[in-house]
Amino acid sequence: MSTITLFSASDAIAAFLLAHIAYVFPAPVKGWITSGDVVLGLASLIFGVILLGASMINTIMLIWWERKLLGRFMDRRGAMHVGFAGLLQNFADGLKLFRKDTFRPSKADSLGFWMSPTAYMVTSVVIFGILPISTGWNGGSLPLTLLLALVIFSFAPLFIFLGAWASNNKYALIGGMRSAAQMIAYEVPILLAVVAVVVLSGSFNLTTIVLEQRNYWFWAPLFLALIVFLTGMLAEMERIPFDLPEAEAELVEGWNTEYGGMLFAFFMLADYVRYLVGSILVVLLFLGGWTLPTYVPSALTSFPLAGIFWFMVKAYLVFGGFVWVRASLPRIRTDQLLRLGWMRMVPLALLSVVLAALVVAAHCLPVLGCVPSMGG
Amino acid sequence: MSGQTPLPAKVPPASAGPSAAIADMPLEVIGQPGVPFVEIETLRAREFIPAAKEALTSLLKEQANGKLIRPVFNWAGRNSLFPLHWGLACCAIEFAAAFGARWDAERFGVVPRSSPRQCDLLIVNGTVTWKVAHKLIALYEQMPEPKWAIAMGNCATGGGPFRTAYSVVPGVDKLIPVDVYIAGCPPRPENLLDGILRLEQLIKERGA
Amino acid sequence: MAEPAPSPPGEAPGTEEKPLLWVTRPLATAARQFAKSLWRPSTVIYPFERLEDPKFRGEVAVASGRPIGVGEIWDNYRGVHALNINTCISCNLCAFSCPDVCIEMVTVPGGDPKHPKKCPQIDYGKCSFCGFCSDACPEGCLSMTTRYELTAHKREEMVYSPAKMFEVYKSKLPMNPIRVERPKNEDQILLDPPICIGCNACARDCPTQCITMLDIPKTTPKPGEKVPKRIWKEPVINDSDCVRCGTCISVCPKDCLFWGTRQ
Amino acid sequence: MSEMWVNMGPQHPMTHGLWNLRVRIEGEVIKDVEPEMGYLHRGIEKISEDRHYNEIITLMDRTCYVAGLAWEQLFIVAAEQALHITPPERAEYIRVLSAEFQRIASHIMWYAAFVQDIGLMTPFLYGMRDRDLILDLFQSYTGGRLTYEYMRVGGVRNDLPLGLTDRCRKVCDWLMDRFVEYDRLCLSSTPFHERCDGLGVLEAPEAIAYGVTGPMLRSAGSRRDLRKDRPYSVYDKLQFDVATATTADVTGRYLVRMEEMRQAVRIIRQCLDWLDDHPGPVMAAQLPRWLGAPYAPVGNEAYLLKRNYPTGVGFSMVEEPHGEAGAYIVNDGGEHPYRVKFRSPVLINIWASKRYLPGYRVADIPPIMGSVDVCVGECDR
Amino acid sequence: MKTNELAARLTSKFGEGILGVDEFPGLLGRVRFDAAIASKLFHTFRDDLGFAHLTMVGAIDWIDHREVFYTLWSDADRVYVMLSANLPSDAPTIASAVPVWPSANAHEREAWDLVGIRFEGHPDLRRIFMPEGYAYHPLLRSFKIHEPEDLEVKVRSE
Repeated sequence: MSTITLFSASDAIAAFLLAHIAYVFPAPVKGWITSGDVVLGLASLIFGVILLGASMINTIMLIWWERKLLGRFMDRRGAMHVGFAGLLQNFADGLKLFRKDTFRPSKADSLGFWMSPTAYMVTSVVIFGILPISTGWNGGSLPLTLLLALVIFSFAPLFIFLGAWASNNKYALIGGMRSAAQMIAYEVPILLAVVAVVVLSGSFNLTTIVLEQRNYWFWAPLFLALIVFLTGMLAEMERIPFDLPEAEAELVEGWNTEYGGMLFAFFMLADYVRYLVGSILVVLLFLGGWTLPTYVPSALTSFPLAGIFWFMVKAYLVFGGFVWVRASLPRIRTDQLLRLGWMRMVPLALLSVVLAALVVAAHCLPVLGCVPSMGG
Repeated sequence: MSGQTPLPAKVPPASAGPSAAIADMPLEVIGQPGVPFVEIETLRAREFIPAAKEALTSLLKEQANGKLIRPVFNWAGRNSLFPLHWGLACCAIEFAAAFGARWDAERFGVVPRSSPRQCDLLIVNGTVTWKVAHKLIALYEQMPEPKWAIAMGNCATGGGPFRTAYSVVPGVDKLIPVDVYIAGCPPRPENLLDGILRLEQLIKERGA
Repeated sequence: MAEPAPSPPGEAPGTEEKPLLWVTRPLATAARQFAKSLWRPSTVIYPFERLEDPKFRGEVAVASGRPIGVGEIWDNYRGVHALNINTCISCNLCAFSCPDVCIEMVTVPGGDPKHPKKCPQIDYGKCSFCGFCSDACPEGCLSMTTRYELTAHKREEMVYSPAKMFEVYKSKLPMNPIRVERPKNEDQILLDPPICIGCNACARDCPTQCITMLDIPKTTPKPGEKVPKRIWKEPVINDSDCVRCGTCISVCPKDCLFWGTRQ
Repeated sequence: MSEMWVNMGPQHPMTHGLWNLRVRIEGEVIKDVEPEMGYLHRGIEKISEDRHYNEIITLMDRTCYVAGLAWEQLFIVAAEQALHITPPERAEYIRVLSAEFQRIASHIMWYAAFVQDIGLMTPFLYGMRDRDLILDLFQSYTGGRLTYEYMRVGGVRNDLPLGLTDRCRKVCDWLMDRFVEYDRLCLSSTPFHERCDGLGVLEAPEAIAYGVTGPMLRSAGSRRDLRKDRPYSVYDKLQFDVATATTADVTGRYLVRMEEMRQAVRIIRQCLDWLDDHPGPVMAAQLPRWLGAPYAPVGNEAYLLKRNYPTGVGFSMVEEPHGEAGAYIVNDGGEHPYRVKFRSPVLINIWASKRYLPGYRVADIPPIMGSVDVCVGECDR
Repeated sequence: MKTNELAARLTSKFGEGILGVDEFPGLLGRVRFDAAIASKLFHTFRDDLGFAHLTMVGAIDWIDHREVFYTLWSDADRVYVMLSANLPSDAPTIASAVPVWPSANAHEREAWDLVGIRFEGHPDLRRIFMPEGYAYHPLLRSFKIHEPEDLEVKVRSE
């Protein structure tokens, strides 16, 4: 395969590095160092570091993007004085938070208090790692990537609730409970919407799902599922109008009330990684991933890293849509949120599954002359 | 797919060492049994290790002098001041106006947070009474280091028009250390921004 | 108790707003604002642009989408005080009229040793910028400028000495132009002649020098009464020059001066 | 979860100021509330006893910092009654103009804070932006953005500058457009109605029993407005309607305030027309200087000695943006009032939360308390 | 209703308890009453005369005695009336108006806090503005405002 993939690139880097490091060691060690296992190990490490770095930089750019967009929605400018157009603002924020005192309230549970932000962060980054972003950037091309991503995505309430309970604060506890209830409630419609996509594409592998969208993107036939998925994602991501766990007006800062410094930065970054992951999932499942429609001139799709570029443009635009919603809607209440989830979203999602099945059936009808696109 | 991509069998010695002999030698030969250990590599190692050591020492020295990482953190700290979202009295309205569309304090990275754990700037925007004084101190103590305090307006600075009253603390500097005072009753939002810029200057000079 | 009645119709449309397709209208409103503020949000980039700049006034501001210039008639703003030391007459009126008692009269060089020249020193940690002092200043030497930035690292820096305020004056900032008219029927300072001992204290301390001690022909002493061996003098106050500061009343040892209206 | 007491305040985003709402909750349902005040008690009534009448005006701006001119008017009406002074008519019109602009500014401030409570962030900035225009107008003739020190016993400090009325008209037109935008962002959105409809219901008889006034009372259908019922200043010469709603809930209060802003624009336009046609003095002609002059060197004790002071009492109730504010001034014949007593509508409106909060959920506290329009400065004084 | 009508009605009902009904600028009148009949008078005003709204309760310290005043609003007559009672300085006690008008709750707590009037029958007569345990009633004339310098000394010593 001639294309450079992320893993082959990190492999090359590892081999290159090891070959040079090997200079300074005597022969037996040298031989071991340049052997395949070590190269593979180092390559995995580099692979991980690249993913981590990419997720962090993307996250920070996402925060910048949200602040600038939100500023324009609000008739103001947003961060603009630190770095060009405020690009360095979030790096400053991050560095500052890492340097600040990190302390645990005296009555908080030590293990839970320290563990939950770390675990929340790790799981969020892992999802980013396994999602394909282009044909080359393909972390875990497992047959069931989609399921794996959603499973890890739903770990979050556990850690949030753990952290909220451990901080021994009433606001945090209420926020954690709301968060858990809300995330669990919206798993169902999200999964049903995903089932619609799976029915249409016939695979749980995200790469296959993207490739299945070469003729048409799935948002058109599965518009209902897209709506359900977007709503569910808003709820899973705890953004306005569903940001009840962090509802500032009643619960100070929600479940991270007692967190400060680095741990707060972990929560914040992990949140934005989740926003990124949510946007990426929307792009993968409904907006054709890294592909562009065929009528787009090939000059736009043939430059290096074009796949990643267009994918990120789509993901940031989707996130811009989330920001738009945040700028214009109020927060709703827990009971209304749950009612919306169970009474509206689940039936809609079921309906969209039926629609997807109908579309597949239409494909199979020889009358229409379409080729069934099952398999993969 | 990429996950199953086999290891590249041969890595071409694209940019090899300085020695021509080494550069010409195929890479996998080095370190194979039977190939003699080349003296020049040892020399390179001997050169490399003290050089690396020296570089590391100088780095550590610079770090100890506060020239390496501290300026970066200082830059970060002064450019992202999170004030506590707390309105005391009249100045709180101008405090809010400073975050409104016209002045937009977020341009400087000033974002109010509601929880003192996540803040590093306490803007005392209004009259402090004895009844709330201990709560103010508690909030200040809940903020993690490094932290700063701004006394915004006359009431926080010196009690203002109410300093003769029985219930008012005549100046918040009696309770917590104040870094910057802002005059005005209430100060214009520009004045608040000016105070924040002045605090940034102070952090830059004083280091923190 | 009044019985419930429906809300009367307002003048403007918009009160009948009803939800349309859940959330479309708020989304559209936000998007419209987004498009409007894409190129020029209403933010004033403060340290680089200032509201009192000409670009935020008048027609220029209107052209950029605002209904009125943001900094219209900025000169009326009550900011930091400017003091013209040269014309200050040390009348204490500013200190007396200050509701927050933040003005202290301090000695400045320039007076004679007997009557040191005193000018106001303002503690901005107490001043509430009400403008009573500049309204009260009879000579117009203490006025408020449009300067609003005043920050300090130390509490002591918040105290502005006369010299510091003179520097503000010399920086030629626009002054607050509104002058308050004096009322037509001001109270005057009257004398209770029988009590006056002619001690000259009032004339000595009068900041405007509007009190002159004039010889008063005393009535013929009654037989047996001792006539003091000195010239009787009585203060005569020039009403047009008097600034009504009340200094003479406070220095009068015999309390023979009082407020009133001359018939 | 069993019952527990939660302290909301004094540092809490919901409170909009320094007060503490202690809430007893069971799960998420409110069982009982206990408002705690006094965190901003600045002893204004006591300080006023040692201040000259004109000096108390500087305190009035700070008593209610979102409606300074309304409180100045409240005090001035009572003080003029206590001192037997009649201001010129032009001054009265300027006062009404200022008070109505202040009403709009205060309601916009309320709107900005309220929508933030229910999670809408954008209108907060729109509100602050539009309020700044009104503050610009205030600054152009009073010299202050928030603390004006403009009204004096016997009139106002200075006349309106040239061209101000035109600018006021432009701002009025602009504001009328913005009100439509506010409604689009709130009334047109289903989540807003889901969040606010039927919350914090306080029917009129209970509202009156609990002393609740202002938009909260009018939202229950009562047509009570002191500007109509007991006209002070020149309100009897102006045309306007009393804004009411029938639902007595959060949405009703929203509707009442929005309509009040439109009515205030209507009043302002009438005032502007009158002011254009009737130039004249803005300060009463026959004023002893110590009393009614724009300034008085009252720090000098000698200045105040040996004068003949009138005696009297002054009582005024004013329809302030938050509700009915009252002032009672006892003048026993001195340079200072003997006793000044203010009635704060906010104190009572918050106090009645014991009646209208229990039964709802914790998530409903921000919209309900936000709809009260809390200004702690005047509540604690 | 006119002031003299009110006076006639009240005097016929309470007799000695009403000490006088004065003209008061801008109000229907000021009813001076004996503190002993307070509770009955409140009921009369609310039930018979239609003053459903209690707007203000305040107190004045006249050094030799203290005065409590209530202002009431009638929706039907659109008029305010003021009730006032003199209480002795050493035992300033009067019946609470809370059973009649619940809105009196906060007002009476304020009057207790600042002027030291005791309202009997008040459900929860605590300080409202000053912290619990504060020793003074600040609006009494005997309570002098601190000089700020005194306070600074106090702060430093703490």
